[in-house]
Amino acid sequence: MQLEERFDAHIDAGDFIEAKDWMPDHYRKTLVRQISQHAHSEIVGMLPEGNWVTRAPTLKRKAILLAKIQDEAGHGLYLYSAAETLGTSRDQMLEALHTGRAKYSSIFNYPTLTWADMGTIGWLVDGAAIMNQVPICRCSYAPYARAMIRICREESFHQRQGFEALLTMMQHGTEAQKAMVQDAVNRWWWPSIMMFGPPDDQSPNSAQSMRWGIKRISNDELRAKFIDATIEQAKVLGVTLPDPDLKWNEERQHYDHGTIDWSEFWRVVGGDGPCNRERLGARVKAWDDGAWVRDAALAHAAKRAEPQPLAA
Amino acid sequence: MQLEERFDAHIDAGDFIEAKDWMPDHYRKTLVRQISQHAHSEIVGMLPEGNWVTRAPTLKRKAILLAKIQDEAGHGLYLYSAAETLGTSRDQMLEALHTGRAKYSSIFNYPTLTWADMGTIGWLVDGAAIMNQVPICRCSYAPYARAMIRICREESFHQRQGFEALLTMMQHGTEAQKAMVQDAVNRWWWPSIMMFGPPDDQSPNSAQSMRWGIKRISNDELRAKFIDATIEQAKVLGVTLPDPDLKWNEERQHYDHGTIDWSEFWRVVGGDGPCNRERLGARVKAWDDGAWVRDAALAHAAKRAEPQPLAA
Amino acid sequence: MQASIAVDLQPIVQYLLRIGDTCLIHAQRISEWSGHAPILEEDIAMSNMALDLIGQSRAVLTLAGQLEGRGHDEDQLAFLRQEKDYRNLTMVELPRGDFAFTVVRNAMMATLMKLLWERLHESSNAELAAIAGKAVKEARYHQQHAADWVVRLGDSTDEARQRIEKALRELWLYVPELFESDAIDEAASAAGIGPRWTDLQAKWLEEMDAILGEATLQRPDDAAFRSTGKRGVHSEHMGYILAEMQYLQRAYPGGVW
Amino acid sequence: MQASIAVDLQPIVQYLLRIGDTCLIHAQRISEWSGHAPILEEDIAMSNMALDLIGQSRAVLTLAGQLEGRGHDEDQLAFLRQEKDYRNLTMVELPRGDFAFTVVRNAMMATLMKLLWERLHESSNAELAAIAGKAVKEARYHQQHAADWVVRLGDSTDEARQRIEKALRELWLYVPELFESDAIDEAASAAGIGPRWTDLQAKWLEEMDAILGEATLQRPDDAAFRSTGKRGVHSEHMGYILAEMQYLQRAYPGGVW
Repeated sequence: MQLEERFDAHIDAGDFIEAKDWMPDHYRKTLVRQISQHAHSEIVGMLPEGNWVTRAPTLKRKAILLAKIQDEAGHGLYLYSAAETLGTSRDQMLEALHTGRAKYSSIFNYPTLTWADMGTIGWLVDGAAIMNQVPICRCSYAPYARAMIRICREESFHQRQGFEALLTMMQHGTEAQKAMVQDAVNRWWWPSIMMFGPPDDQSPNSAQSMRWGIKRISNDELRAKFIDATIEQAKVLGVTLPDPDLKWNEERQHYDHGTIDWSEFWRVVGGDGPCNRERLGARVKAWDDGAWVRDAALAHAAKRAEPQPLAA
Repeated sequence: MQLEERFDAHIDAGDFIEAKDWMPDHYRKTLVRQISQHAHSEIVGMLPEGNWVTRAPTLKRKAILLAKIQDEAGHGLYLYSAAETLGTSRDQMLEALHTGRAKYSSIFNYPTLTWADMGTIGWLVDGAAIMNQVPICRCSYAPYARAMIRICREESFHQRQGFEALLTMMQHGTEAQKAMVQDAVNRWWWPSIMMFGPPDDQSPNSAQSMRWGIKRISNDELRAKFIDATIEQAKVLGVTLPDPDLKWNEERQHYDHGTIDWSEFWRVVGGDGPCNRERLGARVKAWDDGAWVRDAALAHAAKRAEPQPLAA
Repeated sequence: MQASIAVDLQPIVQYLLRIGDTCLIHAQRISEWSGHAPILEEDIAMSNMALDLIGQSRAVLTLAGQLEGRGHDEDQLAFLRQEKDYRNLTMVELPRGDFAFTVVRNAMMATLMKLLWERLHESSNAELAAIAGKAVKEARYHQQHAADWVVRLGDSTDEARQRIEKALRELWLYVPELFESDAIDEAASAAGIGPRWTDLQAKWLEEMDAILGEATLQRPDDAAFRSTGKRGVHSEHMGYILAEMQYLQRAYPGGVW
Repeated sequence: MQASIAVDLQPIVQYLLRIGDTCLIHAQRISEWSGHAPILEEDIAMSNMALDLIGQSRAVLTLAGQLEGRGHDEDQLAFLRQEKDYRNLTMVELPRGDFAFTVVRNAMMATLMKLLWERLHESSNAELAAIAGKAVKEARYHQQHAADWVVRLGDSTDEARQRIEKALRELWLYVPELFESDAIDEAASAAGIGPRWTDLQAKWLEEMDAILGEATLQRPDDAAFRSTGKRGVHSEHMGYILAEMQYLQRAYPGGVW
């Protein structure tokens, strides 16, 4: 157990673990699960946004949305690469996604029903994602931490763009546009604060992840931080958050919020959210429809690797 | 040759030929070709109109368009039945359509690009079709003549509806709507007057068909009649027909018209019109996609025809 | 002029919009078959069914506009609302799918509508009762036609059976929404306008079981999934349906058609 | 406000609209791949290409609006014209098809655009020359990327080869439109704004032949079919593209986005 002791010592000292270093199996598995889940979230997350590219209302907004989706595909790529350093291939991870064994962020199982959903996803969903991800920039596994630094920088940019898109509509738009923004916020608020996961007392994997420096801050703590920050931003926007119980708690130095409907959360995680079947179906279809392309690329590479026959 | 003499005598006397009567092979073949081509035209003709059902601008117009398309499918059905009395099955005729051996009216190889195309097709295309078809109500082959009587009645109704739809836009619509109507008329005028076929001196099959009482009036004569009638209707509508050479010829007692671009006509007939590939492709796809349905219906009928096993 | 209209949220109007919108959006989907059906007889049948549904939608939307009292006619209601103000069942938004999907959906919807029209025929609103009297005959025919196909396809080849089972599995997810009760239903029921849809459930299941039984098919299990189109929260398909359906009204302000 | 705008028909404006609209509509089609590509790297590549094309379209439409002198900005031109006033090549309207169709179309279009931007870089209009200077680099990359795929798919498995041959056959029908000359081209050429597109044909064929040759593919025969999108008479696909693309601008009059 000398290896494990040395590993624990590294962790305790706040050192980073590199791919070549020894690590416990469970640490490796936990990381593969978390990183691939994060990668899958980027990939599946392209779908609800992709739904509005052809309908974006101006060319500037269309360009911003395309750039964002491109960034997300890029994040997926870094993250799959980071996970691959742990010995699992991208195809294996995708297989787990397509067969339903691997999860992705449940937030992407909600539909994008109006253009304002694009700004709202940027503001709330990316906002919550960043809150979750910034601590991972200090994650004990170095390749993951390095990927997250770059990702968080881009996500912050996306969040600001989303907020700005909403602000433009709220400050300069028509009444119909303002109502569209409020409607989007009403639909995305609760799913967004569920993104931090179940309450700490019901989060079984958290303790070990904390111990290993994979997770740094608890679900409830992150959620509180997010809510506090968002309430101030909502005031700037001029939208109402759909929770009448939000009020400042002097003692906790945080806002109190209303009861979260965890039965909805578990229903969506369990596969019965509004778009679970569509999202996974779209990914599986893209993969299956693309099989001949991947086969052809391999066949071509093999062909070109062979010595060419001489011309007659 | 007694049979042939008797047949000729019937024809000369203006009598009708019924399915059970003896007829020359060439008469039979000519009729199958013409009736099936007419049936195919009804079926293919559903496509350019079907293109606008989901986009019709009011519920009333949507209902009128759906009813018209339903009528056209019905016409296809009568006509296939009439042709079947001559000993060729519907499947054989469809096979000829799908493999490109059989023709359909070339007019349906033009795209429907605006809503005004719906009214214009009713007015001009159905108008020209009626002009072509009314004489066939007196065709020597009785089952065809009977089908045509019913079809012509419905076509007239369609033509009036098309005209009325255009008139509504021209009399009560906005400038943008009036421009839409004029644009549609500009695109459909020349193809419509080509619907009567090539000039008489270049129409090889006409003489025999005339002799047999399948065709009663020549291409150019029908075209002249159509142009004369349409010019008056265009005045009521307030649209300009896109031919600066249209002018009354006192001697002929018909309007003269500009030169028809017969090279375009032959290009479209030959398969290189704007939508030939799409139209035929859509029909073939519908047929191929529906193969399992037709197979299943046959299998079910066979199953139910067998004596059912006794319940255990 | 072609900006969206705001619709009154009074329960009776909402109750009628659920009916009128369901017919309308279902007609949009069915009409996609015109010219593309597996046999010519079905081109006719599908066009005819779409036509009946448009007729029903027109009558009900007109009545909804009258009861609303804001001067909205059938076309303003059909073409100028925002997505969230449509109240159709989510099931009718789903893409047309293959012919198996279409006939299973048609059987489910026609069975529902037949039962609904039967009850609406006794509505305290005479106008609605009259609409229902005509519509119920159409719905009976739609049900018979679709059920015949479900039976025909269900009890035939392996391919057809697989397709129809898949369609049934996918569509069954959207069934709970049909019978979910809420304040709108309660208000309509209390006013004698029409039944709570939940009261149609037992009979609907019985009739569907009869169809599925004859087709030698199993009724799928219920899932926890819940669609919500009736409350105005639609699937992602709806936006595309409306972009297409509303385009001319939006792009030609002040147009007369 | 969201009624359609009327566009000036002066040749130079039309010449620019052909470029800006072709980039725009092509971007619409390519962007349909975002999230649905065969491999993640192609999700990135397709999104990136769409983004470049949107950027090019914005620059050219803005310039077209300035030269037109009616105060139309990029968005009014992109979103508020009637179908017949769009001047894109018909080829870019065709549905995205499979990946073979997409890469063949991309190779054809990028080769055309690269050759066009090279010439526009010498335009008498300094603004257009500057736009072209940036765009030509992007088009070169697009061409390389698409050509690599044409070669990879053309010379690989039987299935891929069949698909790419089918795509090539279908797309080749739309090639003559690319190089058809008319008064608009002549005017642009006379003013030193840009080349007659017909003058690009020889080089385009040469580069395409090189790509097809490396892919071991045959150049298809020419047909008598002629598409006419460049003159504003589009395929039936265009109406659906615009209904979707323009929907928000049409449905939210006076909106600020």
